[in-house]
Amino acid sequence: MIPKNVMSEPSWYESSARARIEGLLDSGSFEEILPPQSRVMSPHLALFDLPPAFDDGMIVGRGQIDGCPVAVAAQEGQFMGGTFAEVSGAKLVGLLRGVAHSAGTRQGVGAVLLLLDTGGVRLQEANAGEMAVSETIRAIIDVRRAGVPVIALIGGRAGAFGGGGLVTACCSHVVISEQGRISVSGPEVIETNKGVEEFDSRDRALVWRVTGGRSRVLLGGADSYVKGDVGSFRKAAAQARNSTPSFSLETLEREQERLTERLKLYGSCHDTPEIWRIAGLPEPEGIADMTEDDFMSLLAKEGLHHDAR
Amino acid sequence: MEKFTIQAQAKEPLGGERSEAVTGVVASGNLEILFERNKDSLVVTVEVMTASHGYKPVWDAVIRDFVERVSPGGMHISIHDNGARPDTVLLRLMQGARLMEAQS
Amino acid sequence: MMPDELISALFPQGHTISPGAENTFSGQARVAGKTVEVLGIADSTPLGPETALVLAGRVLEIVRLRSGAPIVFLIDTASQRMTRRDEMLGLNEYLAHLAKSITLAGVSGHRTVSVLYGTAAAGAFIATALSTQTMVAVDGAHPSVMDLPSIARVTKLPLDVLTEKAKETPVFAPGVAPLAATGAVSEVWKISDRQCAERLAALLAEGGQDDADHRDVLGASRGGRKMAADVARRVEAAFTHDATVSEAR
Amino acid sequence: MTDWTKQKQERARRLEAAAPFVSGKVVEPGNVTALLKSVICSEDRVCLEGDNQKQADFLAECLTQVDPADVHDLHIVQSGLVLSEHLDLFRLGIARKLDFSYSGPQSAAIARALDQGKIELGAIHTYIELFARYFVDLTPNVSLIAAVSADRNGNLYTGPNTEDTPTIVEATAYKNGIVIAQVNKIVDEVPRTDIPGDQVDFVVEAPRPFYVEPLFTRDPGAVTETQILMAMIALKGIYAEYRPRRLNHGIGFATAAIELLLPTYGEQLGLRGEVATHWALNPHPTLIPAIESGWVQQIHCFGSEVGMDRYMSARPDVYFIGHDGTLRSNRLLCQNAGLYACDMFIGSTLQIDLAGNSSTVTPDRIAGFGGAPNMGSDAHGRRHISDAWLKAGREAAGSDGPLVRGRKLVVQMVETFGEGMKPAFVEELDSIALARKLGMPLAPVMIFGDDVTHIVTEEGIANLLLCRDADEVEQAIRGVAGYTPVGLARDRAKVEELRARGVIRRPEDLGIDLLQADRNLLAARSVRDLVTWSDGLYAPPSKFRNW
Repeated sequence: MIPKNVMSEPSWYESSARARIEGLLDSGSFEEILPPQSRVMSPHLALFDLPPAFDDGMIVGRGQIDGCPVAVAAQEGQFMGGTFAEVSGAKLVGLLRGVAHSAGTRQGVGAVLLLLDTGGVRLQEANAGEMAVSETIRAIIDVRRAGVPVIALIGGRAGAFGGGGLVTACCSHVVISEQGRISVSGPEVIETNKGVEEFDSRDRALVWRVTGGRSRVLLGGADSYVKGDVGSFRKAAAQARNSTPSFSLETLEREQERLTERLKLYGSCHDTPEIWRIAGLPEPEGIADMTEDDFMSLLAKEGLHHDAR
Repeated sequence: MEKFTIQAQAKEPLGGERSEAVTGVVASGNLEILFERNKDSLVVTVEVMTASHGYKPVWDAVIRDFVERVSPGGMHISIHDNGARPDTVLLRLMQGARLMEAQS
Repeated sequence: MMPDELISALFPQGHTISPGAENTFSGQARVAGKTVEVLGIADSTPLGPETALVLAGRVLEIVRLRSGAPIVFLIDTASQRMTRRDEMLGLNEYLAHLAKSITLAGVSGHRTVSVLYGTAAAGAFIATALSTQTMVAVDGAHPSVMDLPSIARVTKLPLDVLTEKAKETPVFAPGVAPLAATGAVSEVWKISDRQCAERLAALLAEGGQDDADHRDVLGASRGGRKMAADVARRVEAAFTHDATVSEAR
Repeated sequence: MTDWTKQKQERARRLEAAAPFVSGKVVEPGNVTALLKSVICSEDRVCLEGDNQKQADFLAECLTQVDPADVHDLHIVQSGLVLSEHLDLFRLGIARKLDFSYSGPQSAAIARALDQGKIELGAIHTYIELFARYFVDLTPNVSLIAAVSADRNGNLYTGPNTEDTPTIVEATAYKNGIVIAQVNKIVDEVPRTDIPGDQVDFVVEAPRPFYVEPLFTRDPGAVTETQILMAMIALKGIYAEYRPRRLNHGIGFATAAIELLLPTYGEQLGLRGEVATHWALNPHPTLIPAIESGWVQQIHCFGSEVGMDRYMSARPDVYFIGHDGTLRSNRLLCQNAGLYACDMFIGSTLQIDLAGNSSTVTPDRIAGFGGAPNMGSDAHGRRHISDAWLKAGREAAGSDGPLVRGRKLVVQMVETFGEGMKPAFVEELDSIALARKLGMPLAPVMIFGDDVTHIVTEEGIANLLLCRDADEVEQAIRGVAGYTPVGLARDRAKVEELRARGVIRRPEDLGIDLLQADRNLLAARSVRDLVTWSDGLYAPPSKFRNW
């Protein structure tokens, strides 16, 4: 018998990208575009003697949540680290362009769900991957301008690093779990470049204090915090779908204000407990070790205060 | 990459309605398998692309056992392998066959 | 330090560009008789939250004025700043905010052009030069995603093997030529040609074009990204025509 | 006239030489190297306490700093040779001869040092053997040990990681040796006296707490479907068949999977209270769900485990807890318990040959033995009975009667292929080639084939108790060796015959569907889940966190 507070449902962190889509959408509603049998694969991996994936680690298509149409893109974090690359990136960009262009038509959808799980750009095709990130960002903005929310769901093994971190922060709503991580340079990269004194990547508690789900949602880098089961992600996605997004000068001015304020308040802090102390949270040292239920009631009490992304 | 194709004759066609299914992912020590259905055939075709060189005899043995256990007649099976061990290969093949046997 | 030589070459009709906070500079210049806004980052400065806010703040001010003036970005940054503190504060949000601000300017009637005159890498490259509608590379430009030694470390390939492979494909090698091939860099200028001002004027005159992002098409025509444009087009077409597909099922 | 007090006089001489560097029993950290030089003589037998868990690492560092011109050719006698400083002693010429049990992280360095002639190897022992020899012919002249705290009289609190200390001190102190302890803190009063002060000569407050390796923490997140399948096979084919109540588990992922399946699959099989109630076992975090679900009545521990202390203190009905409220572990006593009082040992290995001999030695690594050979051997001195023990004995004898004694169940769990596609089943153990190369008369074998009762792989169980000759053993082993060369070379007809007799049992013979092996069967799928199960009492080391 597994007690109630131990998760026994399918875990987002452990699931494959396909299993996440399966659990996220109404059963049987997913229609994949360029599915595995169409074999649209990376032309570059052979040069490195690496096996390709039938879907290049990016699954895109449309489906429904509670009967409402949505577009979905999911990165497979276990394949090449869920990286942005030529084909995988183009699939995502194409989907976003399709959403933007079909907004308001019969083919329009109510939201885009981005199941990011990525270490960033796939270095074997670095330039194409970098371009894919940039094109994705531009396409996300077009989707948002067309009035369709873009919701990032973060809780996979690879997190959302590098360009994935930038893409996340361009979405209109970010859902994250405790295991989720968002960052630009990964801890290993910082350690390699700046030394272990700057960032000890093996101190995983530190890694999560800096990049992890709880810190991100408390600081405003994410908008919803969920338990790590697939069902909770589905619920959060369904709710976020109804949030009306806006993307305008005013949005970014408010974001400018929000980010300026953050830098002013916390710019001299070295670790997140210092931030939580300034922010007046109870037991700043114990945030990471609270139970999920306690953390969520803390969040509910503190309220989530970011209106601009 | 090493590439080869293994063919076998099954006793019966694989049941079920699904026209295709995927199991596994191309992660280290894992593999991805795409099943496609070729109706009215008892032939099993397995196309392997693998990062581990020199294991064709092991693949032959695994696929022989798989065909014996499941009788996956009419299956066209494509594999991208990233160094999966034989037991993982067999497990994924069985998982794929189970998916294909689903009624819709 | 401001890139004076570049600034004189681009704006011979005069400018009011002056240094600002966090190794940035900004001001206005005259190009073909019209006012353009100029914004820049100098000295290969790694892009941290402070610099990103200064640049984004200025961009938003310009958009707020509704002048429709073109914005020219002169870029010499490094990669994003690599510190634990910056990541803790949400560097991804700061960089994304800059990318969004520049993109917003582009879709709000401002022609946006970046002139890369130094280094730009990884996230900083995305948040600056790659966020404008058009990127130009001039003398000294060295764009990259990651340097080859670091790529060698991650891919576990010997550097000489990697260097050899880089000759076969522009898809991962650093530098202007490979990035031009993938569609990132539109044009490559030489200051010594004395044609920069003219070419800039021509680029800015192209304003009013459609908002669409054609870099993948450019990459395909130059052979640096043969598949991206086609794949994106196929997905988009399938998505917008999906209803008929699902009826057929 | 024979002088019968030479050792006593020598001890007095050394203590005299130490006097300038000490104040009572207390030594300042800066004086330790000088102290060591004054109390250690060349060719002494020295135990520098280090096992597979705790390390007297500060004293080790100090010992490497003595001048080899002053102190050389030491004979190191200790269970674990796991710090780089331990190897430095040989590299620098401070030490020459070695008798040990376990090397873990230094296994490659030891193999190199042996090959280069830097180490003169006495023997690789099991723990109890080495401890036994402490009292016969390997008694230390000087022991350098580690404890949590000391008072000024030398009374030591060794805390949850007591481990080897009482045994080492007993052998040294009562044979005129000298005992020096590094402690994390010198206090006015120790919370409990694990070692009485009159057995301890000197104490030093080390600049940092002694190192402890979290050796027994297995991240449930890394348990694979194959390991889950093997765990299901073991639970249904062995636990449910023999009902062993008293047992020891190895530290591999397959046994961790068993621990994590007890509250789920084990519960479905109705085994709670019937099996695995009493343990000789380190504090495995993966056993927390089974403990919390009421499976476990009692556990005695060899040592402690990083992060488990608060949990164990809160479960004194299960663990051995001092009156001070913290765990007391003892490696010698727990090893003895594992040898004599357990009905089953189940653990993993790296290589198995056609006779069932197993070894963790690879051509360039000597990992040593640790406890597995004692846990994993039939104790011929055992006389008390249990159902599991008798059933195994009768299967082995093929008969029943007043003179048919029982057998300990010794189960080896291996995946047919290890890391890097290395086959676990081999025609000849790598350790034999190594022994040849190093001129060792006896190849290092972890568990001899004649002690092994069952081999479990993802292909099924080979019950060696039911094999009647060497050929049957070989075919039974080939029959579960999967797609390894050894497995592919099986006599298929013979294997089918063995299967018909129940010597080999496949998952389907046990009613286990391959596709049932799913990570959702695990009672905990992450270290975070273990923390939740423990009600927040388990505090895992940072490297195991993903939150």
